[in-house]
Amino acid sequence: MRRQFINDPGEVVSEALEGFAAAWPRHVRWNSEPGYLVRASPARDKVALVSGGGSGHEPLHAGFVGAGMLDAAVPGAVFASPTAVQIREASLAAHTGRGVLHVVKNYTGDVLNFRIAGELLADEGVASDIVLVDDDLATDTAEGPGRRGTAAVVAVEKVCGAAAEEGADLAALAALGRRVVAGSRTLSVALAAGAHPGQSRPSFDLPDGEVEFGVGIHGERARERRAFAPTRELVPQLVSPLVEALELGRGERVITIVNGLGATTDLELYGVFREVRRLLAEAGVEPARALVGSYVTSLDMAGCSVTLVRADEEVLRLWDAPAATPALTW
Amino acid sequence: MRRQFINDPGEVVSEALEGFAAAWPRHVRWNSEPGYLVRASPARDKVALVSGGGSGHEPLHAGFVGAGMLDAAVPGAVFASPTAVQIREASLAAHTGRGVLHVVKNYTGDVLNFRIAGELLADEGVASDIVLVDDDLATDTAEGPGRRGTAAVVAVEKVCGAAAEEGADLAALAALGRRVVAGSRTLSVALAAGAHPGQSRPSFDLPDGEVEFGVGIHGERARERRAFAPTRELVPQLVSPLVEALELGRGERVITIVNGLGATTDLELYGVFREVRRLLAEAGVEPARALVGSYVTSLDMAGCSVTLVRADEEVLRLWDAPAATPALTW
Amino acid sequence: MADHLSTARVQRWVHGFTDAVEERGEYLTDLDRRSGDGDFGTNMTTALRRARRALAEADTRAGAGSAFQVLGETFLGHSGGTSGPLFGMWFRDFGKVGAGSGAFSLPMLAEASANGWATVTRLGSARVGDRTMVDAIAPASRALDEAAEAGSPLAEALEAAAAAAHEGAEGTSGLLGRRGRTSYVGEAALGSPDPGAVTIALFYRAAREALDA
Amino acid sequence: MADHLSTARVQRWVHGFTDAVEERGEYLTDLDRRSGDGDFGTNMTTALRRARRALAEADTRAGAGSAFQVLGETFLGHSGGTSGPLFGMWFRDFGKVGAGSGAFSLPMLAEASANGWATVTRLGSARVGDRTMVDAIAPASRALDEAAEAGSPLAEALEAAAAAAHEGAEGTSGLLGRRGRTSYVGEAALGSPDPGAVTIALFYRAAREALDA
Ligand SMILES: Nc1ncnc2c1ncn2[C@@H]1O[C@H](COP(=O)(O)OP(=O)(O)O)[C@@H](O)[C@H]1O
Ligand SMILES: Nc1ncnc2c1ncn2[C@@H]1O[C@H](COP(=O)(O)OP(=O)(O)O)[C@@H](O)[C@H]1O
Ligand SMILES: [Mg+2]
Ligand SMILES: [Mg+2]
Ligand SMILES: [Mg+2]
Ligand SMILES: [Mg+2]
Repeated sequence: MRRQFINDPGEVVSEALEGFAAAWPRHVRWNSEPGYLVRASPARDKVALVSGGGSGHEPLHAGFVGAGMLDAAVPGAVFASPTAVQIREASLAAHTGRGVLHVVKNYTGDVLNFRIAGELLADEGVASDIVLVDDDLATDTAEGPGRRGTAAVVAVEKVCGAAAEEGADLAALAALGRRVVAGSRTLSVALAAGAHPGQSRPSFDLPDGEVEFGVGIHGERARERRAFAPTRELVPQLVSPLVEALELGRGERVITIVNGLGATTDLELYGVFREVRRLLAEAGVEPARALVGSYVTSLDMAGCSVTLVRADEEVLRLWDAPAATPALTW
Repeated sequence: MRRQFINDPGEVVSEALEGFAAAWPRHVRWNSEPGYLVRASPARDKVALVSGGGSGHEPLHAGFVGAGMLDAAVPGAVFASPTAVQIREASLAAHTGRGVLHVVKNYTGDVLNFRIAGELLADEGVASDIVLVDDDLATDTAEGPGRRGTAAVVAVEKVCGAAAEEGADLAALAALGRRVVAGSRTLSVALAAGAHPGQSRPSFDLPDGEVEFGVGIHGERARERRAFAPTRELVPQLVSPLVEALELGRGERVITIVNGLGATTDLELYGVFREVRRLLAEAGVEPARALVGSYVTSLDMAGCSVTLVRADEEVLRLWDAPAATPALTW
Repeated sequence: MADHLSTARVQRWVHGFTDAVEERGEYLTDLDRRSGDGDFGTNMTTALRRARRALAEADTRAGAGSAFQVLGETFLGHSGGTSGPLFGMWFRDFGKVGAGSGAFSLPMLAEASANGWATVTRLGSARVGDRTMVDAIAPASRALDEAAEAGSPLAEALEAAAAAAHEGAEGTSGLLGRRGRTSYVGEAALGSPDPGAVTIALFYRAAREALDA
Repeated sequence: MADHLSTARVQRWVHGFTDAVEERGEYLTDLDRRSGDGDFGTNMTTALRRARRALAEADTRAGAGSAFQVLGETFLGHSGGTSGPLFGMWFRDFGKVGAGSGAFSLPMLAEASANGWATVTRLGSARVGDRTMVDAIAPASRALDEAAEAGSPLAEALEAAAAAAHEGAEGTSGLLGRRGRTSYVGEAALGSPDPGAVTIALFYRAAREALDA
C-alpha cells in the first residue's frame, strides 16, 4: 500500500495551499474563494503574468509567484484544470491596467478554460493573451491536440516574468514567450509510477528492467517502454532527439533544465545533468545556464525530464534577472 | 526492482558533485581532490563556516554553500563521514584568518573526523571549534552516543552563517550555534524506505498500515512502528513531544522546519505544515518563521520530519538575513 | 399563449431543464461511458444543483437573462470536464442577450442560440457531424432563425427547435467522434447518442414547456 | 644489534606491518564480523596499500618520522570507518616524534606510543577493558616506558612491547565491548579478540622484526 500524508483526498490541494501561503507570507496570499494565489506585494504598472493548471506538479505554479516571475497562480484539483472563473478572478486581482499574459501548458482543459477566461476578461475590458507551452517532444505527432506542455513552462515564466518586470507590453511579452516556447523541447523518462492522493496503488506497474519513455506529467503511461540502463545510456536517448528537433548547431547556447518528476533524488538529477553536459559538449552546444531540481513534478513519480531552451543574449539576460519566489530565487 | 539514475554505485557521489558544481558555477567550486566544495567567490575577513557529513542528504550540505551560509561543504560517500583530511583541506581553503566553525551532526564517524580535523588545523595554527547538532528527539536516551543530528542543522547553518557574515568571532558563533541547537528538537516519521544507490531493494519493508516512527536520516529502521493514520492524527505525534521536550510556553516563538525525507511531495509537506501550525496555535506557540521542503533527505525515503527551533529576536533577525546558496536564497 | 418568455418563465425553463437532466443523470453518464470517460451526468447534475442553490439567492430583477447568468457563472466557476465550461459559455450567451430585458422574445432566443453556437464553435472547434453538442445546437438554432424570419408564434418556434435538437441528438448515434474524448473511442461509441447533444435537446424541450406552464 | 630504528629500518617496519596485515586481512575482517560490521580488514588493507604507493613516492629525507607521516595522512585522508582515523592519528604521533630525527631511539618510541595512546583516548574515549585497540596500546606503551626508564636495550624493549600488545589483544576475547560497534553486539563477540587490538600487536611485532632485518 502507498502511504501518504493526507487527510481527505478531496481536501489535499486546498489544505496544501493553505499551508503554502502560511509558509510564504512574504511572497504570496491565498484566496480560497474562488481559489488563486497572488503576490503578497502586488506589482504596479506592469503586464500581469498569470499561470495555472492542475495541481500535483508542485512547486509549479504556486512556487513561482513573486517578484520577477508570476503575479498570480491558479491551481486546479490534482491533474485537473482550474475553472475559467478562477482564472478570471486571479487575472483581475493581478491586473494593473496593462493587460494579462496567460502562460498555459497545452492540455485540452487548460486551454479551454484559459481561452474562456480571456473572453470573460475581454468583457470586463481587460486585454489578455495566451502563450501556449508545448515542449513535449514525445507527443510531437501530426494528429491530435499537439505536443503537451511540460518543464519548459518554467523557462517561459522566468524569462517573461523578467521582461514584464522591465516593462515590456503585452504584445512584446507574448511574442517573447512564443519565441522561448518555439526554442524549447523536453523529453521525459519515468522509472516508477506515482500514486494519486488517496490511491493505494501507483498508477501503473513497470516491469523489471524497463522504463517508461516519453512520459508526461499526469502519471499516465507513455507510448513506449524501453530497457532500463545506466545513466550514461539513458540520457543520450533524451538529449539527442532534443538537439535534433531544435536543430541546434555548433556554438549555439541553451538553457538546460534537468527536472525531477517527484521521487527522484538530487544525487541522481545532478548525475543526469553531468551526462547532459557531456552530450551537449559533444554536439558543440554550449550549456549556458542550467536548472537542476524538481520543479515540474508528477506527484511522486520517479523519473526526470530534460529540457533544452535555445537561448540568445536577451533570453539569457532575462533568465539571469533577479527573481524572488518560494521555489526560485536569485 | 528499484530503478535509479546511476552509472557505477561507487561514482554516484563524485559524478553528482561534478554536475552540481557545473549547475551552480556562480555559487560553488568543487575540488575533487580531496573532495570539498567552496564558495565561488570566497568571503573575506570572517569566521569560516564549514559543514559536512555523509552524502545522500541532498541538498544538505552542498546546497547551502554560498553567501550567508556555508563557506565550504565536505561530502563523504553515501551515509559515510568525510575524512579528516577532506575537512582539514576544506577548512584551510575557507579560512580567512579568523578561525573555522565546524557544524557537525552527531554521528560517531562525523564527530571523530571533525574532531581530528580540528587537531590537524590546530597543528597548522588555525583555530577551530565544533557546534554539535543533536536535535533528534527519538534518540534522546540516557545511554549511548546521544541524540542524532538531523534537520536542525539547516537552522544552525542559516543563523550562524548570517552571524559570521556580520563579523561575529569564533567564540560568539560557537555559542550562538549551541544556543540554537539547545533550542531545537526534531521528530521524523517514514512512510516507505529508500534504496541505497545500486541496491535494487529498499532498506526495509513496512507492513501495510504501519509507519516507522522516530526514523533517522540513514535509511535505517526506527525503534518503533506505529499505525498509519491521516495527517491530522500523525502530526500531533510528532509535534506534541517536541513542544514538551523544549518546554515551549505560551507566547514563545519558533522556527518550524517541515522537511521531506526524499520522496514525499510538496503537496503533502504543506498539508503537514498546516497541521503543525494548528497544533502550535493550540499550544499558544507562535510559528514565527517556517521552512517547508526537502532539505535534509534520506535518499528517496518517503516521510517527513518536523523541527521546532526556539527563536528569540536575534535568531529571527539572523534567520531573515539574506542568503544566496543553491538550495536556500532570500 | 405568451409570445415571450418572461423572467418568471425563464426561471421555470431553467428549473425544468435541471429536473430533466437530474432525472436522466444515470442515463447521461452511461452515454458518456460509452463514448468518453463516464463523468458527464455527474458533472452536469453537480453543477446544476449548485446553480439551483445560487438561483434561490440571486437577484432576478436584473432581467430575463439573470437566471442564465447565474447558470453560466456557476458552470464556469465550478465545473470540470470539457462540457462544463462550454455549457457555461452557452448559458452566458443567453444571459447576455436577456440582460436588461424583462423577457425573451423569439428574435432574442434566436440570437442567443446563434451566439452560443458561435461561442461553442470558437472555443471547441467542433463542426456539425463531429459528434458533439453542436449536432443539436446547430439544427435548433437554424429552426429558431427560420421561425423568427417567418414571424412564427413563439410556441411553434420552440417546438420546432426542440424537435430539431432532439433529431440532431439522436443522429449522433451514427456518427464517429472527432472532438473531445469520444474521438479516442472510435466505432465503440456507435449506436448511442452523444450526451452533450442529448442535453441540448433537453434544454430546448424545457424552453417549450416553460411556455405552457 | 642497533639501539635505534633508522629511517631505513622504519621503512621496513612499515612494510613489515603492511605485509602482516595483508596476510591476515580475511582473519581481521572475520573478527570484525563477529564484533562489528565486518569491514575492518578491507578498510585496513585498502588504506595500507594506498599508503605503500604513497611511500614509494615520498621524500624520506624528512627524517625517521616521514613514513609514519605518510601513513597518517593516508589513513586520515582515505579511510572510512572508526579505526581508520584513529590509526591515522596514531601513526601521526609517531611521525611527529620522528620528524627531523634520523632515527627512533627507545625514549622516542616510548614517547610516540604514549602520545598515540593519549590521542586515541582523547578522540575515542576508550579506556583499558573497553575491548578496543587501547587494550593493546596501553600495555605496549607501559612496557616501552618501563624499558626506557630501566635503560634496557631497544631489542628487549620492543620484544616486551610486542609481547604485551599481543597479550592485551588476546585478552580482549574475554571482554564485553563498550566502545564502537562492538558495544551493540554484546556477548556475541566473546571468544574472539578485537581486530583493532590485534592490529596494534602486529604493529609492535613488526617494529621488533625491523630491528633484526
Ligand atoms: N470540442 C468540443 N466542442 C463541443 N462540444 C464538445 C467538445 N468536446 C466535447 N464536447 C461535448 O462534451 C461532452 C463530454 O463532456 P464531459 O464528459 O464533461 O467531458 P470530458 O471528456 O472532459 O469528461 C460530449 O458529449 C460533447 O457533447
Ligand atoms: N572509541 C574507540 N576508541 C578506540 N578504538 C576504537 C573505538 N571504537 C572502535 N575502535 C576500534 O576500531 C575497530 C573497528 O574498526 P572499523 O571496523 O574500522 O570500525 P567501524 O566499521 O565500526 O566504523 C575496533 O576493533 C576497535 O579496536
Ligand atoms: Mg466525460
Ligand atoms: Mg472527464
Ligand atoms: Mg567495522
Ligand atoms: Mg564500518
